[in-house]
Amino acid sequence: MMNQKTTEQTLLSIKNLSTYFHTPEGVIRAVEGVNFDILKGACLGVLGESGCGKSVTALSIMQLIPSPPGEISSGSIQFAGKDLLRFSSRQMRSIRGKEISMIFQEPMTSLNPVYTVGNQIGETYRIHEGLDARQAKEKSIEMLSLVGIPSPQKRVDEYPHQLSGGMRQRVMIAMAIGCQPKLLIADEPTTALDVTIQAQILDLMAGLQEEMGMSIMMITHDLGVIAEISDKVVVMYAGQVVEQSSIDELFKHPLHPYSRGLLNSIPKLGDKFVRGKQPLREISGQVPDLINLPSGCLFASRCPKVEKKCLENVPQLIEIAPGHDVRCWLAG
Amino acid sequence: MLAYIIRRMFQAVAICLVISAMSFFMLFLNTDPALMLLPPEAEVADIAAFKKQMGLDRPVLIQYKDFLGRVVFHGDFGQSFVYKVPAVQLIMERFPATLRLALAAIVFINLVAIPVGVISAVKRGSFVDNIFTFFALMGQAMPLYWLGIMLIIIFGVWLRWLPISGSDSFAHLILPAITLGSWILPVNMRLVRSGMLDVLNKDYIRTARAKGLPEWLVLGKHAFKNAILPLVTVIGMQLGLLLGGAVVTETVFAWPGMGQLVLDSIHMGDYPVVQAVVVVFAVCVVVGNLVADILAALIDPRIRLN
Amino acid sequence: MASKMTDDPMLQVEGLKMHFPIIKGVVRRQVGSVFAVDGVNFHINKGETLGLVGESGCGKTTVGRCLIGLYRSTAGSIIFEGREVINQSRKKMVTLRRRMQMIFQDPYSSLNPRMRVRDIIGEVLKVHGLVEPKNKTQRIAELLDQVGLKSDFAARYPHEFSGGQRQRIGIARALAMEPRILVADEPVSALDVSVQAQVINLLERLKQDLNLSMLMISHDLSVVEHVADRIAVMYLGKIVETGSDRDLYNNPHHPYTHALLEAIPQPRAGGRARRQSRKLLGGDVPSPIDPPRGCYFHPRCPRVEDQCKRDNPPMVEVSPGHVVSCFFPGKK
Amino acid sequence: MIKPALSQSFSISSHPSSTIRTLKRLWHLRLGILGSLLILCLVTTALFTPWLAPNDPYTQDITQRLLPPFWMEGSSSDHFLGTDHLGRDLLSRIMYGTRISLVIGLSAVVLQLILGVGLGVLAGYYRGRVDSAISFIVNAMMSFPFILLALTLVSVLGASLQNIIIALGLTGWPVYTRVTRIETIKLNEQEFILAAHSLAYSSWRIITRHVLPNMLPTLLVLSTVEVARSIIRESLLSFLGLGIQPPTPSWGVMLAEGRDYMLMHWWLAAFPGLAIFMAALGINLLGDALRDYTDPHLRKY
Repeated sequence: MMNQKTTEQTLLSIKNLSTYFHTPEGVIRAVEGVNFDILKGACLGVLGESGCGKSVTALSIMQLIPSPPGEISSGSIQFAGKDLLRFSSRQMRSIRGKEISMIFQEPMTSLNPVYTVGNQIGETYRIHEGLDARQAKEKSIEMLSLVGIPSPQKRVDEYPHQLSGGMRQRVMIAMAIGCQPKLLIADEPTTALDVTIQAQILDLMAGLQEEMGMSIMMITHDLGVIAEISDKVVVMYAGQVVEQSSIDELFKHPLHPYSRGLLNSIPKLGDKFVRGKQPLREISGQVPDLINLPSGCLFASRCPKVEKKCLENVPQLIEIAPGHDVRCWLAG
Repeated sequence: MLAYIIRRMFQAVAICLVISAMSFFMLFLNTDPALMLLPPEAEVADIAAFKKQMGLDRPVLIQYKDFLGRVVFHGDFGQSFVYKVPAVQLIMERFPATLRLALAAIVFINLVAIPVGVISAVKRGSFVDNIFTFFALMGQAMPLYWLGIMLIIIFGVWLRWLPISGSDSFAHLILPAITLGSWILPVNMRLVRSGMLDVLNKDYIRTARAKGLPEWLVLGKHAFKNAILPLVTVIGMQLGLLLGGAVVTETVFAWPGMGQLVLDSIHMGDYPVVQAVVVVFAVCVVVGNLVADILAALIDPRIRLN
Repeated sequence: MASKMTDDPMLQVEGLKMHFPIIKGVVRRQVGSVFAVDGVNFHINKGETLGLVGESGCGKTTVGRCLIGLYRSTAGSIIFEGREVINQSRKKMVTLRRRMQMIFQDPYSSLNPRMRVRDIIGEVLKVHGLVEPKNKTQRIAELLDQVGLKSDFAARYPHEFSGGQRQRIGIARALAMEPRILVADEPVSALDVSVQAQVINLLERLKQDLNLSMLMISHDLSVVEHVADRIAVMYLGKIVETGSDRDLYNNPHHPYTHALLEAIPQPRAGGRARRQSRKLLGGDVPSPIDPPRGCYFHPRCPRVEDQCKRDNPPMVEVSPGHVVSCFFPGKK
Repeated sequence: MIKPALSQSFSISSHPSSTIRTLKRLWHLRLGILGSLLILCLVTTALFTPWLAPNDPYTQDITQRLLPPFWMEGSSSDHFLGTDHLGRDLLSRIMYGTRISLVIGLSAVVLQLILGVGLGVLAGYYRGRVDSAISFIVNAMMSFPFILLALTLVSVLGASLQNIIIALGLTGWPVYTRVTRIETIKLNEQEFILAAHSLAYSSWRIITRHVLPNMLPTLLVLSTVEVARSIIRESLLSFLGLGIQPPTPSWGVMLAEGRDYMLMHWWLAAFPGLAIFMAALGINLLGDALRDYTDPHLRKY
C-alpha cells in the first residue's frame, strides 16, 4: 500500500479507468482498466502507438471525450484529492485551462485561424481570471516572450497562419500555461515538428516545468522524446498499461515483451558502427482489433515467447521490482 | 487585400462583358426580330425598311460593337421595339421593386437558415435536426411558383390573413418574400449545418474546450465565425438566382417589378429590353459577388492577408 | 556488402534545380519563385543506398519527384544508366525512366481505393507489356510473394489491409516495373513504430536480393543512417554535406549536420542529461521563397562569420568522398 | 470507407448514442425507402400510363368542365380528381405529364453530365489556363439567373421537347463542372495519382481508370438531385409559357392553366403542383439517402 507521503505528493491518480466508444460496428474498448499516478512536479511519459488509448486517456482526464459515442464507463480520476469524474460540467470547466491544460499534436490546426494569437491566449485570462481585454493582451505579450517568441508585441496581433509550426506550438504552450496549471497534458506535442524545432520545444517545456513546478503528462510514440523529458514512463498497448517504471529502468531492463520489441525494432543512431549492421528486429503482426479483443494477454498473438496460459488468462499489472510494474505472465 | 479586390473587380467586369455578349449573340441564333414584330402579312420591302430603321441590317459584330459602345458610354440599350421608349427607362421604373423583393428574400432566408442550420448541427441526429432536414428536403422539392399559388390560396383566399397582390405595404411583401426565399432557404440551411458540423470536428474547437471555455463561447465565437464562411461566399452568387426567381414570383403575386416585362420581352423578341435586363442583372450579380468577397476577406484573415 | 558495390554510378545528378513560380497580384504575373531545389549534385552507385535527409520543406521530396519525372526540373542534368533523362520527348522519357521507381509515403492514399490488388499490380504489367497476358496472374503472385504477402490477397481491395501491408503492395507495384533504382520517399514515416521495422527490413532484403540501388528520402536520420551506405544532408534546397554513413556520424563537418545529430532524441537511458548538455540550434528554417544571402544556413549557424553572410560557400572535399559546403568545415 | 487508425475514428465530434443512432439510421433508411417508393410510382406511371389512366388526356367535354375532386360536392365518379376548364380529366393529364417530366429530367441530366464532367475533369486535371478559362465561364454562368438564360434559349430555339432538353442541358452543366473540378483536384493530390504518373500511365488512362471511378458516388448523388431540379425547371418554363405547349399535358402547363381558376377551383393548380412536388421529393430523398450512404465521413456515425 501507498504510504502517507506518496499520497501527498501525488497530483493525479487514475484508478481503473475504462473508456469505451459505442460504434455501429461494436464497442471499442479504447481504454481498459488503466491505473497510474502523476507526482507533483514530475513528468510522466505515456508511450504507445496509435490506437493504444494514450490520447483517449488524456481526453478522459479532461473529460473531452465526445459523448456519445464515447463514455467513461468506470474508474476514478483523483486530482488534488478530488474525483474529477464526479465534477459537474461547470466545475470541470473551471479546471480545464486553469488547473489542467492540454496541448496537441497539430499546432497548424489547433489554433483558430480567424482570431489573433493574442485574442486566443488572452481568452484564458478573461475566462479564468476575469481580466479585461487590455490586461489580457498585456498578459498575452508577457506569455509570448516567456515561451521565447521574438518581438511579442508584434506577434500578439498576428494570425496563426502567419507563424511557423514551431511558433504555433509555442503559442499553444503560452496559452496552456497562462494560468499556471498544476498539470500540463501534452499529446504528441512535437510529432508534427522538425527535429531541430522539436529539441527547442522539449527544452522549453522542461524549462517551464522547472520554473513553474508543474507536472507534465507527455504522450508520445517516440521513445527518444520520452527518454529526454520524462521521469517515469507508462507503456500502453491496446488500451491497457503493460509496463510502468522509471525512465532509465525501462531502457535498461524492459520487462514486457512489447516494450522490449519496441526498443529493438527502432534503428538507433550509431548502433551499426558499434555492433555492426544487423536487420532490425521486427514485431510481427498487428495490434488487435479493439472491438473483438482476444481472450488472454492482448499481446499474445505477436509475442515471441507466448505460452498456453497467455492465450487463456488475462495477466494483471504487478509490481516485479520496486517501482516497476509489468502485465505479463512470463516476467520476473 | 487591395490586389485581391482589384483582381476581383476586373473579373467582375469581365463577367459582365461575357454575359452581355452571351445575351447579345444568343438572340441572333435564329430569330429575326423584324419577323416577330411586324404583322405576318408585312411585305418584304416593309421588313427591309424596318430593319434599316432599327439598324438590324448591319453585320452582327458591328451591331455588337455599337451596342457595347452605347451601353458603356451612354447607358443606352436602344428603344424597346414594343413600347417605343428607351429600354433603360422601362427597366429602371420597375427594377427597384424587384431588387426590394430579392433583398427581402435574402434577409428572410438567412434570418431563418443561420439559426436553424446551427441548431441542426449542434443537435445533430436529434428529433429537431431530423425535422429541419426533412423540411429542407421538402423545400427543395417545391416549385416556387406553385408554393406562391398555394400560399395565396391558403393565406389569401381561405384564411384572408395577407394580401395576395400588389406592393403597398410591408404585409404585401411577406408572401412573395417567403415564396422566393423558400427556394434558397434549404440550400443555405444545409450549408450552415454542414459548415458547422465540419467546424465542430476541428482541432481548434477541442483547444477551445480544453481551455475551459463555456459551450456558448465555443460555439458562438470559435465555431460560428468559421462555419459562416462558406455561406458568405455563396450569398453573393445567390443574388443573381434570386433576381431570376423574383421575375417568376412577381408574375404570381402581381408584384410591380420587372417580372412580366421581362417575360413579355423574351416572348416577343424585344431585345433591347432583354439585353438591358440581362446587363442590369449581371451588374447586380457582380456587385453582390464583390460584396461577398470583401465580407469573406474581412472574416477570414487568411484571405485578407495573402 | 560493400564488395557488391562498384564505383559505377547508376544515377548521376548535376546542378538539379526546381523553382516553382509564385503567381500573384492583379494580373497574375510571376512575382517570385519557391527555390525548392536549388542546385543539387549527387550520384548513386550500383547496389548502393543513398540516404537523403533533411527537415520539412528542405526540398528532399522535390528531388525525388524530379528524378521520377513528376516534376519538370528547371535546370540540371539527370543521367541514369548512362543516359540523360531530362529534356527528352515524353515517350523516350518514359522508357528511360522505367527502371527508376518510387515508393510513396502514405500507404492510405497511394493505392487506388477502387481497384483490387491484382488490378493495381496487373495494370503496370499490362500497360507496359511486361509479361504475356497468360502469365500475369503468376507474375502478380510472384511479386506479392516477394514483398511477403500471400497470393490470395490479390483479390482484395486496399482498405482491407493494414498500413504495413498496404506499403508492401505499393512496393510490389514498383517492383513490377523491374526497376534498378527505388526512390523511397519517407516510406515508413506514416506507419506505426512497431511496423516500421518490417518495411525497412523488407526494403533492405529486396535491395540485396535484386541488387537494387536506392534513394532513401527521410526526415529521420536514425532510419536513414540504418539503411544508407552514403548520406546526403539537405538544407533549404541544397545539399550541405555528403559522405559515407560512418563519416557523417562520427565526423560531421557541417554545423547543420552536427546540430541535426545532436537534436535527435535517443531512445536510451540518461536522455535528460543528454538533452540538458546539448547545444540548441535556434530559430526557424528561412522561407525558400526568399532565402538569405550567402550561406543559406548562416542565420542559424553557431560558427557564422562575415564571409558566410556574403558569399556562397564552396563544396569542399574534406576526405575522399566526404564533401561539405561550408567555409569553416569541421570546426566545432 | 477506410479507417486508417483507430485513433482517427476517435476524433472529437458528438457521436449520437446507440439508440438515437439506430433511430437515425432507420429514419434515413425510411426516408430513402419512401423516396424509392415515390420514384417507383413515378416510373410505373410513366411506363404504363396508357393502360393505367382512366381517361384520354385530350378529350374535352364542356358539359363536364371544372368538376371538383371526388370528395367534394358535385364530383363525378368518372373524374377522380375532377376536370379542368375544358372538361379534361385531371388525373389522366397528370399521369401523362409524368412521362414528359421524366424524359426531360433524365435527358437533361445526361446532357449536363457529358458537358459538365468533361469540362470539370479538364479544368481540374490540367489546371493552368484551361482551368482559369473554364472556371471563369462556370462562375459567370452560375451567378447568372438560370431562368433568364433558359427562357431566352428556348424562345430563340423555339419551344419543343427537344429544345427544352437542350436549354436545360446548356444551362445546368456548371454545377457538375464545379464539383468535378474540385474532386479532380483533390484526387490529383492523392498519392495514387502521383503513382500512376510515375508509372508513366497515359493521361487518358489516369482520368478514366483512376480519377473518374473515384468520383462516381459524388456524381451519382449530384445527378439524382439534378434530375429533380430539371423536372422543376421544365415545369417552370412550361408554366411561363415558354416550355411545353398546350394542349400537351405537362405539369407546368396544367399549373399555368389552373392558376386562372385558383380562387374558385384551387385543385386545378394544386394537384399538378403536388405531382411535381412528390416527384422531386422522392428523387431528393433518394439522393439524400445515397449521399449518406456514399459519404464515408457521414457513414462513420
